[in-house]
Parts: sequence; structure tokens; C-alpha cells
Amino acid sequence: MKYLYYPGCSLKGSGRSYEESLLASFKKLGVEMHELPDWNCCGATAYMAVDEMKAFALAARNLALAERYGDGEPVTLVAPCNACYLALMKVQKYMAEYDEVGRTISDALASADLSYRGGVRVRQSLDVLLNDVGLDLLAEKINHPLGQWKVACYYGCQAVRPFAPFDDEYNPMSMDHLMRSIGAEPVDWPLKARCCGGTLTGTIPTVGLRLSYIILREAIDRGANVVATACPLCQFNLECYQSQMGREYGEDLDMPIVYYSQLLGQALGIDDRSLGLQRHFVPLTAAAAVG
Amino acid sequence: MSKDTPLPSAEGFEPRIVAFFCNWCTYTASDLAGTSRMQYAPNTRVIRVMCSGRIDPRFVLQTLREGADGVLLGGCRPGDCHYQSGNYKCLRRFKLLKRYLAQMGVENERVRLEWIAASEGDRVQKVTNEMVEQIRKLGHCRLEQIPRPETEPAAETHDLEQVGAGGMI
Amino acid sequence: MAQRTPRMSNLHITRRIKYQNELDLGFGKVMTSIPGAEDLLRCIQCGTCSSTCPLSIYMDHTPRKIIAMTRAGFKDEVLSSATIWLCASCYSCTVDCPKKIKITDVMYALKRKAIEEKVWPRGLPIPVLAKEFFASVLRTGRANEGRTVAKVWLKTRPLKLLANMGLGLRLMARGRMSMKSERMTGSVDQLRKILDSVHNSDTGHSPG
Amino acid sequence: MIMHRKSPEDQPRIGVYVCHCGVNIAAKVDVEHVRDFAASLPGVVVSRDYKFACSDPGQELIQKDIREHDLNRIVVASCSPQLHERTFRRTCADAGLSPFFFQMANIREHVSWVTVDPGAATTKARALVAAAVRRVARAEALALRQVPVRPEVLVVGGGIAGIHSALTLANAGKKVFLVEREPTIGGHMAQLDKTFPTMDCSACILTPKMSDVKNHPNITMWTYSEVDEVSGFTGNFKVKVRRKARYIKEELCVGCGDCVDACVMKKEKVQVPDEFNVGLSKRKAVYMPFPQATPACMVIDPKQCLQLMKGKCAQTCVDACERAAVDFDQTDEIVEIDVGAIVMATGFRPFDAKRIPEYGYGRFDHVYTTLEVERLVNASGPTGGEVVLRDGTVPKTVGVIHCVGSRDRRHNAYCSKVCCMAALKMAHLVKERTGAEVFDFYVDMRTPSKGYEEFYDQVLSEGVQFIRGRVAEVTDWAMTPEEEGKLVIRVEDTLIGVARRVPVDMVILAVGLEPQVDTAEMQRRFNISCSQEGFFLERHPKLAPVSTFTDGIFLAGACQGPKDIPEVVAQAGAAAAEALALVDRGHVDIEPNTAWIEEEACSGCKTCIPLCPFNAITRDEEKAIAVVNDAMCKGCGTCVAACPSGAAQQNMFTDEQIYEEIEGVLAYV
Repeated sequence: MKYLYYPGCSLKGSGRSYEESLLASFKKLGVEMHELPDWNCCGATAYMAVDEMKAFALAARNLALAERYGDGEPVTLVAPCNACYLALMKVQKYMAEYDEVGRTISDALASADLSYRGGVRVRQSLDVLLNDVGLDLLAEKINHPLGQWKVACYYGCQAVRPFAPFDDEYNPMSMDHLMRSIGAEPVDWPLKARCCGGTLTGTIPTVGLRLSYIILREAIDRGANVVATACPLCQFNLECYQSQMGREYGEDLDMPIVYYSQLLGQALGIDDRSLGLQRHFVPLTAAAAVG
Repeated sequence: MSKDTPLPSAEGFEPRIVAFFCNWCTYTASDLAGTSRMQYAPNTRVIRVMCSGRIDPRFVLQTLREGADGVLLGGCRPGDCHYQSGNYKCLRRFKLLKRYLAQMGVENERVRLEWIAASEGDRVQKVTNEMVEQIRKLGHCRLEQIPRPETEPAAETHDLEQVGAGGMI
Repeated sequence: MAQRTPRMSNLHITRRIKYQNELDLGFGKVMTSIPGAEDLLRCIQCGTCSSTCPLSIYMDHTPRKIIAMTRAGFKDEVLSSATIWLCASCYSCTVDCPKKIKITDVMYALKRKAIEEKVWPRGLPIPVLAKEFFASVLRTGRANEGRTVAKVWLKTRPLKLLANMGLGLRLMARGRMSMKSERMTGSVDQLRKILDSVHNSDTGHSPG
Repeated sequence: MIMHRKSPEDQPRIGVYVCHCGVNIAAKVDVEHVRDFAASLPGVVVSRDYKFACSDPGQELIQKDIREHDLNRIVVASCSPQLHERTFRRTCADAGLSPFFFQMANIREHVSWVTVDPGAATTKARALVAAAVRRVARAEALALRQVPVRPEVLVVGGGIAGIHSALTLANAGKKVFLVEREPTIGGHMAQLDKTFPTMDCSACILTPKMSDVKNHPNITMWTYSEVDEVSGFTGNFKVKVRRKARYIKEELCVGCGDCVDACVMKKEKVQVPDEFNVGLSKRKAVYMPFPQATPACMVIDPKQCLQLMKGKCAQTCVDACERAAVDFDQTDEIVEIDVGAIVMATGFRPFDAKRIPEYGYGRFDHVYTTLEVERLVNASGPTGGEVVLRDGTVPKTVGVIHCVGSRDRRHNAYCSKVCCMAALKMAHLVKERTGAEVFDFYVDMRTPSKGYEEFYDQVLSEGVQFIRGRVAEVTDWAMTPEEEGKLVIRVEDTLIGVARRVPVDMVILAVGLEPQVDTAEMQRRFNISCSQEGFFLERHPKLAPVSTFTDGIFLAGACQGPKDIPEVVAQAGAAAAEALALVDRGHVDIEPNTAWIEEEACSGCKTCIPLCPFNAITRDEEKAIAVVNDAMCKGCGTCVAACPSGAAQQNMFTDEQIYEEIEGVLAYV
């Protein structure tokens, strides 16, 4: 299996351990990931608020590069970050659905000798793990099952909304299946895809922190001892503001927030350092204390 | 409006399309498009037949010969034919006709067969618009070399039918 | 909601009426021309968006009301509302709307309109973040989270920057943040060319 | 018999009438221009435009012209022939002209209503008028064919619609076959507890009608039966009915229930969900759907019965039946009947609430549908009429949610019409039975019928809490201690403009109405059409609401669209009346559009014979030519299109007429 890989800005910054653990895991599973050369920012959510067409153009350039990379062959572009995944999916859909978007973006790409004809399949890494790698192969490769973890699988919003071609919009299960396959126990909880507050944690902390806290609180109430995320922003919010939330709500929060790929990596026998676990504030070992 | 109202776009080419619709499904659907006030390209002229099975391939040839740029055939969805199987018969003839037309140099997109149920007014709109756009790109259809049906040697028609028939058109 | 004993001084007795000439009756129609907002006028005011929205409880007008106001031409109120800035783009409303209105896209469109007409609430960091993000990408082709956030705080709440210094340093220590900008491997010029081209062929909702 | 004044050999003298249809046509098509254009066409003697051609003065104008200008062909350019072809044919006939010397040009549905640009619309109208003029010149005098009609009527479906239709027809002295798929008639209405707005007990008003059906000398009632095949045409349908094996001899069974007591499936865990109680109770392999089932006859479920599945059972039922009614050797039986008309009364299917996962149906035990609660509140239901939840407790707070699956473009865009009242009824009944605090979540309250608004008013005054807002989610996610262990309804109270969380013990989903799951199949079997939503399509939404596009088949009840009981009954009566009007007349007029063979041209190649779906073509071996049986030909024209020598022709659709039409639409632009 061979894929083109779009890291996005966060996976080179605050979400480095997502990239580290994901690439290491894929490697161990025999999946080749090639980073899209010369990629640019997807535009994320912020850009859309300033200029819609430019936001589309940003994302579209990456698709155009990917299509060119494929040189006529079908290309699958894996975007592990939810915001990138959504931005790429969205421009793809809107270019096809809205003539105005299709025309404007095609013209803009043409000004830089690029074109996009819709030949790239954009996929979330969870989708690839579940539906291409498959649970059977995973079961074969798992050599360190993680029976100690009760995982609250936290998908965030944009992996499943609004496009959700591989999972349910409110009660997604792909990460749950993945966690079960590595021996961990996913907890059943209702906030799997509820908003963590996004950038509001930074801009309007009273609001943002509360949203993140609600997620964390429910995960604890449902008996989880670790939260697994699929999005660098979710991970950042739930982890890096945890002490602030603790102060705000007068609770002693000590919940490790990891990427699903880090748990997968551990189950595949990859060392913690290669999975970037040292980059986290709440160490994974703290988990036992919570459950 | 002047007496000689030109086609809507004087500068561009406006295709002329003749549509043969079956009475029960597609004609009813185009009536529904009307009652639902679905606006679509004004380039088609509908000729009503009772069943798509009545559509003689020679109608299509004659239509193109008379200067139409495209022909749209419409019948009931498979299984829905008011006369049980007329639409299947139409389909078989259509397949042969397409091969024949291709040999004559008529582009594939000019002749189209669509199954449109009585409730699918929106499909009449969509298909018409699509077809008009496609044919607009192709330009005029030129079919001078086809002889008029009256002068057509009987044997040739016969062949056409026989091949299509295979005993069971 | 907090209980408190009513006092005369707390009773905000104001005169509230809307005269037709204060409205922009075509506002809703104008909005429907924006990709994603085409179904806006189909709203039946059921409130599904507002109840599924995790942020509606903080909004001055619920998303449903924003749609009603947009449609009715309450343009000034809509564009100066905190609601549109609180939308975190979780798309819950979009997938839940029984009329398939892409409400998230409507919110984006309103944000752009507010920036374009320069009526966004001053001091609110969100539009500043959006613009800083925009600028950062234009400069390097990629976003630098640390720098962008630092700039936003510097521009809106300098004290906040100091308060979060600690977090920043801890992130840096763990290699999760850097003041050095990530750049595209190729030249940013090509990207700028594309963006400029969009600007030239723009349909009227470019940044102010 | 009308004497036609004009002979077809005469030179065509054509009259053209361009209708304004008020502004429906005239606002888009330049009717005066089309009128003048028509006047220039060959054979046209008179060309006029008129405000409403179909009005009495319009028709009189045509008739006057026929007399004064000696017209022998008429073209009206107006609406679709589906609408007014009959009208104008009669106009012609009344003026002594063969009705088949008339041609219509559809410049409303096909032109003015679908075209943006007036210039383009006028051009298109010209083409269609030219085609009609060219075609009508080649028209031939034909006579309508009369075919005798059978007096029997088939009613498909034994719910309240079918019951009412059948009784109406039977009371008029017609023989009726009533075919019902389930083991009993009664349909959904039999499952209801009370009927709004008067709160009559549903069984009390329905069961007398059910036994009337059973006992009516003119009604043959076949339950547990399905229509397998329909052939023929209006007045003379041939129908094959499959009488499914019940494994009980209907004529012997008295419905005593001894076999049920004896059935070996005693343990609840081997029993199956009871369909009548919507799965809220269990039944055995042998059962009767409910005590008043009609016929009062048992049925054995072949998918559950051990004897039928595995051939191994103690057959205790056989021993228990004193009348020896159990018969494991029964097989399906096919009965063929001939009927003149068919009434479709196949009903609806409730929306499957699982399709809206946000509402937790099937995930949370205490989320119910309205139909389930009907059974809960019913005295003969699984709980004896007590509203108790699956855990045995009585709910203290109940939430009723409207518009489940309706007014939702992701599911059914239409309003299901009955759910507001059904929800109000639920709110009222549950409050009455349990004293619970009831919250009713609605989007728009729709109560427009006799006594309905008054019922809403009553429920309001009873203290049900109404919250205007569509529920986003039913969840077990608790935010406060009071919410622990409850179902939390998340909604915006849109009248107040604030998001609310309402914890309740029980949720009732007012599910919408959907087409039966096999509607598409039925549509094919009966050769009728379906609307976009999947309900059977009426011939005209206003003026032919119970007719279909297939003559002789009529629609009654919710198979045509969501309806409540009063409306269903009214429509069932109307369908019965239409069917009666057909079969009572004794004959139908059939379009003379049959095919015929020109003897001299026929080469006897037999191409046409296997093509005819109605076996109407045979070969005259002596003459070595094909012959069309006029009585069997239905006028599709398939043979005509296939005839290699052009010997086959179709009346009203000759090659010549169609070529004229082709030239007509193309030649004048």
C-alpha cells in the first residue's frame, strides 16, 4: 500500500507527535507514506472567515499538486488532521457542486500553470487504517496488546462532519474498532464528536475551556482512563489547557490525551520516544490513577 | 416581438432537438415539469407516441435529415412500460441505431434514450438542459448523405430490423 | 440563569421597535448567492441548529434567530452580533438541518461580510486571529500557530500574552512550538500568484 | 351514431385556435404572433386567438367556425392533451366533425410554463402549432371502440380505506373481491386505541365494519392473500391472486385458540415479536393477530413453526384442535378473477425511527413510537392499557416529539399531516393515564380540520407544556444531578429563544407516514405511477384525485399520500363511486389507435408476431400475411415500428402522420 500524505501545519508544530506516531505505525504496518512535496496550508477554519475563494484556492493547490504527482494514476491523499481533511474535502466537493467555485478556482490554479480535475481521493488516516489496512492485518501485527486502557475515543468534529463518508456523524465507530483491535476497551459515550471549542480556547477562554471541560468531564464520568484523539487541535485543547480547566472548575484533572496512533504504535511495539510521547504534558503512565 | 422571432441567442448556435416521448411516462413527466414550472432550455420539440416501442429508427434518421441537431427518446423505466415491454424493444433498436449512426459520422451525444417516469419532471428538465449543452458544443448536425425514407431501398431497412430483431426486437 | 432580586435600576426599560426603513430587505436574498448559503430562505425556524449547536448558549442570538434576522433584513444586528464569531465550525447544524441549509457556510459568509463592512466587534480576538492567520499563510505558505496566537494576543490582550508565556515555553521545550516559521519547500510566489488571481476574479467577498 | 358531414377525401380546411389560458400562455407566448403564423400554414382557413379556448364561449366559437367556414380539421394550441383533448374532441363531435379530426398543440406545459425567454417560447409554440397543423391534415375519421365492462371490482388492501370502498361498492350491488396481505383485515386503524379528535374507541367503530365485510353477500374477502399478476385493461382486468397457505382450514377454524395454548413455543425467549403489538409482546408460531381479527381464524407462521421449518414437532396443535382445522400440507393457491375496475387501498408504512439515530430509538429502551404507545394505552394491549415503561415503571415526565422523519429533506420532505394530531392525542392520553408532566415539542402545529383546533385547545388547557422547537437530540448525557438516569431532550425553545435541556422518563416519537415498502413493485404490477415521494400518483391533484393514469384503477387512502381516517374514508368513498361509475355504465370507449396490416405490403416475414405483448397478431397461413386482432390490440405500435416493409400501421399514429409532425416542428424556423 502506498499513499500520498498531507501533514498540514499542525503536524509540523504542536501536533508533531501525531505525525511521528502515525508515520512510525504505518511503517510498521508496511504502508508507504510519501509527503506531498511543496504542500501549503489548507486554510483551516480561520481562512474561510476572511476570504472564501482564497481559502478554497489554498486547499485546491494541494489537490492540484497531488494530482500532478499521480501523473495520471489515481491518487489517495491522506490527511490525518481533521481541519485539513475537511478543507480538502470541501474544496473538492464545492468545485464540483458550484460552478462559480469550480470556475474561479480552476482559473486561479491555471494562473500558476496548475489544474485540478477531481482525480484525488482525500482520506482521513483512520479511514485508511480501518478500511485499507483492515482489522485483520492489525490483529496480526499487534504484539503488545494494551489491555490496561479504557479509551474514550474522541473524533472531534471535522473528521465526520459534514462529509463523513466513512463513519457516522455523531456516533462514529472506526476509532473504537481500532482501539478494540489493539486490546484496549473503548468506552461508550455520547460526546465522541462534540466540539472541543476549537480556537475559542485561545480567543474566548471562558467559552472554549468550558467546551473542552465538558468533553473531559464526560470521558471521566464514563470511566475512561485515556482519551484518544484524531485531531491536533482537539488534542491541544484537551491537554494543554487541562491545568487551566482544573483551576477554573476546581477539579484535579489528570487525563492523558493522546493520538490514537500513539496507542496503536505502542501496541505495535514501537518505543515511546519514536511515538513522541515525551512531548505530552500529562504522561500516559498517569492513567492508572484516573480509572 | 418581431414577426420573425429569432431563436434566443442570435449570436450563438441554438441546437434544435426533437423529442419522442411515450404517452404514459415521459410525456406525463414533461407535463409535470410544466405544472411544476421547472424552467429549462427551449430547444426541444416533443412528439407524442403511445409507447417508446412505436419509435421507428427511421423517425430518428428522418428527424436528423430534416435538420434537427439531436433526438431525444423517452420511455418508461424498465419494468414500468404501459404495454409491458415496448421500452425494451425501443432500447434494442436504439443500440443498433447508435452503431449505424456512428458509421454515418453522427456523434454519440446527438441521439439519447432516457427512461423517465411520470413523476420525474425534474429529470426532463435535467436531461433537456444537459443535452442542449452537449449539442451546443458539437454544433450543427449534417446528415445530407442519408437518403429520404421513401427512396430508401427496402432491403437496407430490412437488414436494420433483422439485425436488431434477432427474431425478438 | 442566575437569580437576583429585581431592582428598579436593573430594569432596563428601553423602547424597541423596528421601522421598515431601517431594514435591508434584500439582505437575505443577497446572501443566498453565496455558495453554501443557497437554501437560506427555506428555513422553517425549527431551531434544530440552535439546539445542536454547542455554542448557542453563549450567543446573543441563536443561529435560528440569525437566519430569521438575515432573511428579514436585520443586517446591522446580524453583522455586529457575537453569534457569528462564536461559531467554531463543528458543522453540527449543517448535518442536522432538516432543510439541508449549510448553516456553517452561512456563518462564514456573515463573518466575511462583517469584516468586509468593518462592523465586527472591536477587541474581539477572533477576527484578528482570522486575519493574522491569513497574513501568516500569505507570507510563508504555512501557518505558524505560535506566532499567530502570540500576535493576536499582543494586538487584543497583551496581558494574556504574558499569562500564557508559561504554556508557550513548555510547548517550546517539548518541541511543539517554535517562533521560527515553517515554510513551503518551493517558492511561495506560486501560491501568491494563485491567491492574487482569485482576488482579481473575485465575486465581491474579499477581505476589507 | 353521428353522421360525419365531411369525408376524409376533402381538402383539409383547418381551423387553428391559440389559447391565452388567461395569462398562463399569453404572458410568455406572443399568441397573436402565433395566430398570424398559423394563418400562413397550408390548409389553414381560420386562425384565432382566444382567452380561454376550453370555456363554453370558446368551444362555441370553434363550433360556429366549423359551420360557417366549413372547417374539417381543428387544432387547438393550449394545454396538455391529457387535460382537454376529450373536451375539444367533444366540441368537434357536437359540431358534426369526427373527433379524430382534432389535434392539440401543448403550448402551456411544454412551452409557456417551462421557458424563461418569451422569444424562445414563441418560437417553440410556432413549431408545435405547425406540427399539429401538418399532422391534422393527415388525420383520418375513426370511430371509438366500445368494449363491454365486467361488473366485478377488486379492492386491494383491507384497511379502513379498502373496507369502506368494498362496502360502498357491495352496497351498490356490485360483486367485490377484497384482497388483504395480512391474516386479518383492519389495517393500521385496528391497532389504534382512540381516534382524534372525538376520542372514539377505534375498535368500537371499526369492528362492526369489519364484520359487515365478512358477512356481506357481495364481498369475497381473501385475507393472507396477495395480487400476483394483473393483465388486461380497463373494464376487463385479469387478476391472479395468491392465497398464501395459512396451514389452517379457514372454513373449519372458529378461532377458539386451543391450538395457541397447545403450541410448543411456550417459553417467551423462543417466541417472536407480535406484529400487531408492534413488538411489545410475543406470539407463538400459531396465532390470531388480535381477538377481533376478521376472519376469526388462526394462522401458522411458516418461518417460526417447527413442523414447517424442520418437519419435527410434537404437533400438539393438531391434537388440540377438535375441528381438525390444522393442515400442514396446505400450499399457496392461485385464484384467477376477472374484474372491471380495481381500487388500490394498500395504505402506508410508519417511518422507521431508527433512521434518525439522534433520537435514540432502538438504542434507549424508553424511546417509543406513537404506534407503540397506541398499543400501550390500549386496554387489550400488552400492558392491559397501562402506560408502563420497559423497566416496569410509570413515567413521571414524558416528551412527545413531532415531525419525526417528516418535513425533513434528508428523509421525507413532505408533511405527514396526521402526526400533529396523533402527537396531541398521545400527550392527552398519556397525561390522562399517568398524570405525568408532558412536554410536546413541535415545529408548527397543524390542526386544520373539523374539531381539530378545538382538540389542541383542550390539550393546551390540560396543562401539557408546549415547546416550539425541533428536537436535536435525545441523549443519556447528564449535565446536572437531576438529569442522571433520564433521557435528556435537547431543543431550542424558539418562542423564547433559548436552548433547553428537558429530562424525561419517556420519549414518544410521532413518526411520519411513508409509502409501503413494496410500492414500486405494486406500481409495476398494476401499471400505475408513483409520485416522487413514492406514493401512488393520482391523475390530477385537484380534479382527478382518486383516478390514476391507468383507466379503471382508482386510489383510496394513504397509498396516495398521508391522510387521517376521516379523509381516508372520504377518499375511499370517492374511489368506490368512480369505480361504480365505470362498471355500472357497462362499457368503455377505447381509443381507436389499434394497428392494422396493409395486406398488399405484408411480406409475411413474421417479424411483428413475437413482438406483440398482447398476442394480438396472428398469421393468416392461406394469404401468408400477418393479421391484427383489433379487439386484442392495445395500440402500443411496437409492431409498426418493426415492420420491415411498412405494412403495419397504427391508427392515429401512422408513419405519415408522424413524419408530418417531424417536418412540422422543424420546417418553419
